[in-house]
Amino acid sequence: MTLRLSRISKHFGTTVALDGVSFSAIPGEVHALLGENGAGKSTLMDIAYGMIRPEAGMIEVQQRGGVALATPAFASPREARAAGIGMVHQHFTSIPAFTVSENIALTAGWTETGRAAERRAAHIVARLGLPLAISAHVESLSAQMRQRLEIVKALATDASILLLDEPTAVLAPREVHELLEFLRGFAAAGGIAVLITHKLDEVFRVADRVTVLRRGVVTLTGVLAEQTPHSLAHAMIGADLARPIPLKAQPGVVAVEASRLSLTRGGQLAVVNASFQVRSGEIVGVAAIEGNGQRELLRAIAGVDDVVTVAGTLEVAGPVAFIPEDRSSEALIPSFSLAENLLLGTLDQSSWWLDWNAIRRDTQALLASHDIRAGGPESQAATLSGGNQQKLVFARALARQPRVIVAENPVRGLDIQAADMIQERIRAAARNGAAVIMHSSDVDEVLALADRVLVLRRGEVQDLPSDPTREQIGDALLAMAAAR
Amino acid sequence: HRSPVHATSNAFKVALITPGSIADAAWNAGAYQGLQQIKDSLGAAISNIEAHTPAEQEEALRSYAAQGYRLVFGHGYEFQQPAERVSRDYPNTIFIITSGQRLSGNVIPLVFRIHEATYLAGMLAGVMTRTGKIGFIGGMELPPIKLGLDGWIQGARAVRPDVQIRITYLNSFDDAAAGKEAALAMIRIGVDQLHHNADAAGLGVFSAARESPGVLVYGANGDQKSLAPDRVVASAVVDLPRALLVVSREIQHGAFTPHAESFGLGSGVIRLAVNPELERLWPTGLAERIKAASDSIIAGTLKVAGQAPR
Amino acid sequence: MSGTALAPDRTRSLLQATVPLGLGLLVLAGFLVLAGFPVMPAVNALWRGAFGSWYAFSSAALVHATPLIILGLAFTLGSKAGAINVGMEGQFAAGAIAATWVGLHLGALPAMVAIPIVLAAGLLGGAVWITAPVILRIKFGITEVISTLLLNFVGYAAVSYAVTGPLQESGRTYPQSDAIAASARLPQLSHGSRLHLGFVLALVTAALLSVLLRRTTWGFRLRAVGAGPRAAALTGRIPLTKVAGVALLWSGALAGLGGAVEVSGVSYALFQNLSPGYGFTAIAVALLGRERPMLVLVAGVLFGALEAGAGAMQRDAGIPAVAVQVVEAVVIITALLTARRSA
Amino acid sequence: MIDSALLVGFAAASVRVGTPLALAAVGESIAERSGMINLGIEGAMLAGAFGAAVGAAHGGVASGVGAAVVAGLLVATVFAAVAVAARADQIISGTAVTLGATGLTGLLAQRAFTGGNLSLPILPVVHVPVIEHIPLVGPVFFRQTVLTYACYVLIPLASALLWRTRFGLELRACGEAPAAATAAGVHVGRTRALAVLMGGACAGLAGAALVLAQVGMFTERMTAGRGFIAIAIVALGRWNPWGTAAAALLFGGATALQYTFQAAGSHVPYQLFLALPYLLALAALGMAVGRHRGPAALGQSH
Ligand SMILES: Nc1ncnc2c1ncn2[C@@H]1O[C@H](COP(=O)(O)OP(=O)(O)OP(=O)(O)O)[C@@H](O)[C@H]1O
Ligand SMILES: Nc1ncnc2c1ncn2[C@@H]1O[C@H](COP(=O)(O)OP(=O)(O)OP(=O)(O)O)[C@@H](O)[C@H]1O
Ligand SMILES: [Mg+2]
Ligand SMILES: [Mg+2]
Repeated sequence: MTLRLSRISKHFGTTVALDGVSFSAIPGEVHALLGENGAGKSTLMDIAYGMIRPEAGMIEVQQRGGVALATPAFASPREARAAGIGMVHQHFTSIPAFTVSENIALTAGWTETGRAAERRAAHIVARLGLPLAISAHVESLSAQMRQRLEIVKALATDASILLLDEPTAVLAPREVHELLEFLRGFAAAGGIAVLITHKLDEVFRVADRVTVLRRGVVTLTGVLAEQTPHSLAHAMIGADLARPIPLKAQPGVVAVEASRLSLTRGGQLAVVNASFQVRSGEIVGVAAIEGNGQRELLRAIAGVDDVVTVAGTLEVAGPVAFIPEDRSSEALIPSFSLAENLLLGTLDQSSWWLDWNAIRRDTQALLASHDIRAGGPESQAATLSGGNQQKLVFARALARQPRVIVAENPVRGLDIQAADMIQERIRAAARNGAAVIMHSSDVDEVLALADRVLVLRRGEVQDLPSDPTREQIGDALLAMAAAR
Repeated sequence: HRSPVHATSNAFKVALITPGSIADAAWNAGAYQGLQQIKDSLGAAISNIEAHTPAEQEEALRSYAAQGYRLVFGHGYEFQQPAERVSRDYPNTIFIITSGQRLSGNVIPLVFRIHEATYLAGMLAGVMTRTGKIGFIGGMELPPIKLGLDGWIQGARAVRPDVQIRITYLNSFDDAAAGKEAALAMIRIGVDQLHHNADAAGLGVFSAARESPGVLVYGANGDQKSLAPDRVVASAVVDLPRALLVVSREIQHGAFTPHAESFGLGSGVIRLAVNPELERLWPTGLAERIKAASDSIIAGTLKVAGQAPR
Repeated sequence: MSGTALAPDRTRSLLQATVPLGLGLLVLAGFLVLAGFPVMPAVNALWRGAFGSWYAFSSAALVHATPLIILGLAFTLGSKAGAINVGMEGQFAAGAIAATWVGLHLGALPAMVAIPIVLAAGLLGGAVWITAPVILRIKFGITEVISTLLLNFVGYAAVSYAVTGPLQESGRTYPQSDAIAASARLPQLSHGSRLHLGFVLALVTAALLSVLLRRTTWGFRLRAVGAGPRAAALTGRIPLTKVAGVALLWSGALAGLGGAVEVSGVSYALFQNLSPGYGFTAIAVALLGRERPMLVLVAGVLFGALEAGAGAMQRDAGIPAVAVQVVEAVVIITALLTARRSA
Repeated sequence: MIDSALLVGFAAASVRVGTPLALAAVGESIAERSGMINLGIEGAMLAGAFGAAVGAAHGGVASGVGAAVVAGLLVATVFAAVAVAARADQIISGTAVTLGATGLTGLLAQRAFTGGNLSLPILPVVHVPVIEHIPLVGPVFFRQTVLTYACYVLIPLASALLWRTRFGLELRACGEAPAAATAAGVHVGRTRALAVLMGGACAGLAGAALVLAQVGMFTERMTAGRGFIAIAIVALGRWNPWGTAAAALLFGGATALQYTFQAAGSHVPYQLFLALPYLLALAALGMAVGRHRGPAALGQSH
């Protein structure tokens, strides 16, 4: 049994997501699929799973018995499942109001419901060795349990081909370890596992073969043993990146001070007893695995969203600029014009009567000074590319001359050039005296930017000494993991 | 904008404005029938319109007057005030307000003394009731409806002073299901004689009676015995077509001097339509008592009190 | 640059307004043919009833349009902030009751004082009527779609109670109130026409709302909450429930104003069936006007003309009045579909 | 003795009045579980009533019921085409559909039923052998028309459909998270359209209950807002058929109560009784729904 995708092409609007990509995986292997953000990894797997219909190419699945299935596209995930494919999506696809067994039944296409479904689900969970509370509602599960459910769902149909799109992003090291072990066992039993991840160490721990995508084309495919981290990075990025040597600013006065701070959100404790400072001129990176309290901490500092301080104190100098994670729903209003979106970020400074001419002039100036490619102040935010949207968000935030900048995943989804530009802007802001606290789910991104790193785990903060090396952070994370 | 009357031919033009649908099988349908007869018998050019709100009602009155209609019926008390406002500008048009409130220049009220007929129906109910409880179901608490109710109560009390009267308003002339449930609710507490005045919604009352042995019904406005031949004792009839025809004829012949047109038992427009099938249930002597009461009312010796429109 | 971008946009708006209307009329013609009515006289009557003369246009079309415009603006105001007010019938009734009550007690005051008081009473009545849905939405997260809808029926009962109880005319016979004080009535704009000051008020309200939404921070915050609630809260730091609640309150108040204008401009007294369903038709008006106040104004006039024309159609060609409801339904649905297409 | 008879009578009336509401609300609860809030069921119900009248006039009660279902389905099809297929705003589509159905039934009724009130055959009350003699329950629930019994069948059926079948699971998934449902291979549009059609068929039946089980004739606008009430009832019943049926019974009880109060000669203005069911529903919404939320994607187009 093999999975073979041949000469697959797909574009979204003007973006070419996949350009004649061929990919194949054979029984018994864990196949790592690598690439930068936007390289097309998810799109390729979504095509294999019948979520997206490609414009060209062929999908072939060779069954164990020798029966071959070849189709230009699966009409729906149902067909893909029937062909023995299961998928763990990059985003959660479970329904919070449903129970675990209902979610499994839905994805697996069972006709049983209620008790019968619970029995069957319990059986599967036991067989896979991935324990889950079968009759619990998903909304009551932790992020880790939800991720486990995603895997159980994918395997519930006895899939022999398992596609996993960044399943480790939200997992703690021990759970990552368990998952990788599971994948090894799955492959050893004759299955195919395709694993998408951004973490090279995981790749070297688990994969047999590797394929690298870059801007919608395959740049490398082969046996992992022949590769080095350097060769993989080269294939992903295209060249050894000459990153500018960051100019460091001198830390100044304390702009953010937390002492014995505990935060809750929706009644759940998110941050416990945290004490730290951020000074003007420095960039503090928060390293954390998703769901460990970093979101609540940053939003508490920014003073947005329903985060409640239950103990301790938090002092933040104003004005604060906040760069939320999801720019299209949290930072911008896509149906509004650029001028209106600029106003949205500066409402507290505007008088009751709006001078649109002035706002438009300011917008125009901002577009020019930050090299934002857009039709003009009157064009809709929705028409901007992702990179330009993010540049606008930053330009708007910096225009307020903030004393504190809080940023979540500031370069997610950006290409290398745009990402570099944003990072340089952040450094420049720090040099000009802003205190910056930022989080990225990618530790390397944190490293690239931060002067100092806070590690957040289960709501507990560990403050690393300033100017940490990669090894120091790694040690800190490992030490914390080992301490458990 | 006031189109000159002489511009049209000197055909007799009659318009009817109803406050509801002419398919209601009741108040509005009766008037519409009258309009048809005016066309057939008098050769008039006719037109009709539904006008539900005060805004539409005034607009309709004005439009017809402006188009040179000689006679405009506003079918309901609610047309009185707008008609008075409009009439000042159109002295050549006669506005007739059914159930109207007062005579005012060329605005003529058409008064139906329905309580004279419901008085007789009430007498019948007072005699026929075994439980001593009689019920009335009204669409809305409107003057013509309360007037009929007044007559019904007086008639019943005249023959049985201790009779108990139950009253329910539906606040709807359309919701027949509500009419039926209201009737059944009365029947449950022992009411065995039911009168209604709720147009289409009142039809539910007949449906309720058909299912309830021993319950008798008294129809309103039209002769409604066909709705429940073995339950309907009598109906208090307002012969709307005839009333409309009578006034129209007077006006067409130019014999009309403005005065309030009032129809009672003597006119034949208001009458009690008895269901002959059920006359066998009448105790001996009842027919004579009814006849006597009717004669006294016509003669003016028996006065049925009621909030008759001024 | 923006000038060239605006022109095709405006043409498109116009197209989006005319296509549904055209289609609605086409469907009407289809029905008439099927039902065996003469089409040309009907269409002719429709036109004459709506636009045939200044009298028809001002006294029928514009008088009809006035409450539709005010209620269309009321819906727009809520909808801009993401709150759907389907209870405008109830608020209209409440506004009418309040205006009547006040209007009956203002005999001594000059019109300059009396009229503003009557209109303010309408605003207040509508706002009071929508208070419960606002609280239910804020405190319990209960959608205003259901709560405002339920209160329509309570509103109908309240008018019925008012005209048979506390506000009944002094003769205590008819289910209507006495006429309100002459000084509390909206003056007519020209002699012989029924067009009253309420239409001017509708114009002013539309212009005011347009300016408020476009030119003030208040309006901008309101629009932001409707267009992008997450971004409004996180980036604009706008309190969502409060802004949406206030918008809903004003939406109710405006619908109440509609009731007050109908009483003081047209009926001069409270009656049971003051509204033939303005509260629902106005949703279509708002939609057809693409929720832009000045376009809502135009859509309101078009619907007013349609209803005036429907009257003439019945009068002069014998077409049942309900036919126009079918036309309106077709207009709304086509408008929905064309709006979708262009989005 | 008299008191218990009164009680039975009142309770039976609650069931009778509640029947069309329950029929419409059970159907609407299916639609809402799939994420579709359909204000057009007022129109579907009215169309059902009209269909029932026309069908019964020409072919007896059975064809009346059949025609009612077809009419309800037709109206729901329009709503599904606009709100599901074209993804237009559900509230506005529903309003438009009701407006259109009101106009159309009025128009057709003036053609079909002018010239006298046409009295239709109506559904007889069927006494269910044996159980009708159970004290209280028997005479209240088992001396009704077949449409009430249909309701007894539909409630568990709908409940089973939603919670015991694959289709129900998919349907609820569409109402909770259409994107996740898509990822699981569910055809969201098709599922929602089917749910809306089921709601339409039930609303048609509700119309038939009004005409054939209660009144025996069609009048314009005779549904008098019952479809809108059904939508409130669905929320009251927390979007499940049993709860919905209970809420319908409660509302039926409140309505029956107001007739009983009026008939008993209370001095309270009758308008208060008229408003009572709606005020009760509003209060119950505030208390009962509280934090219980409906389907997460209710009203969102996909
Ligand atoms: N539904 C869509 N509409 C428009 N563009 C899309 C869509 N899905 C993906 N894209 C674009 O296609 C390209 C490939 O996206 P894809 O999600 O496959 O990237 P990826 O390699 O999975 O990235 P990441 O590591 O961030 O998940 C990107 O430029 C993305 O913006
Ligand atoms: N909906 C739209 N309407 C009009 N123009 C659009 C729309 N979406 C994208 N564009 C334009 O198409 C071009 C390509 O957009 P796209 O999102 O693919 O950019 P990109 O290459 O991903 O850039 P970036 O690296 O900044 O994300 C941009 O100039 C953008 O302004
Ligand atoms: Mg991806
Ligand atoms: Mg991009």
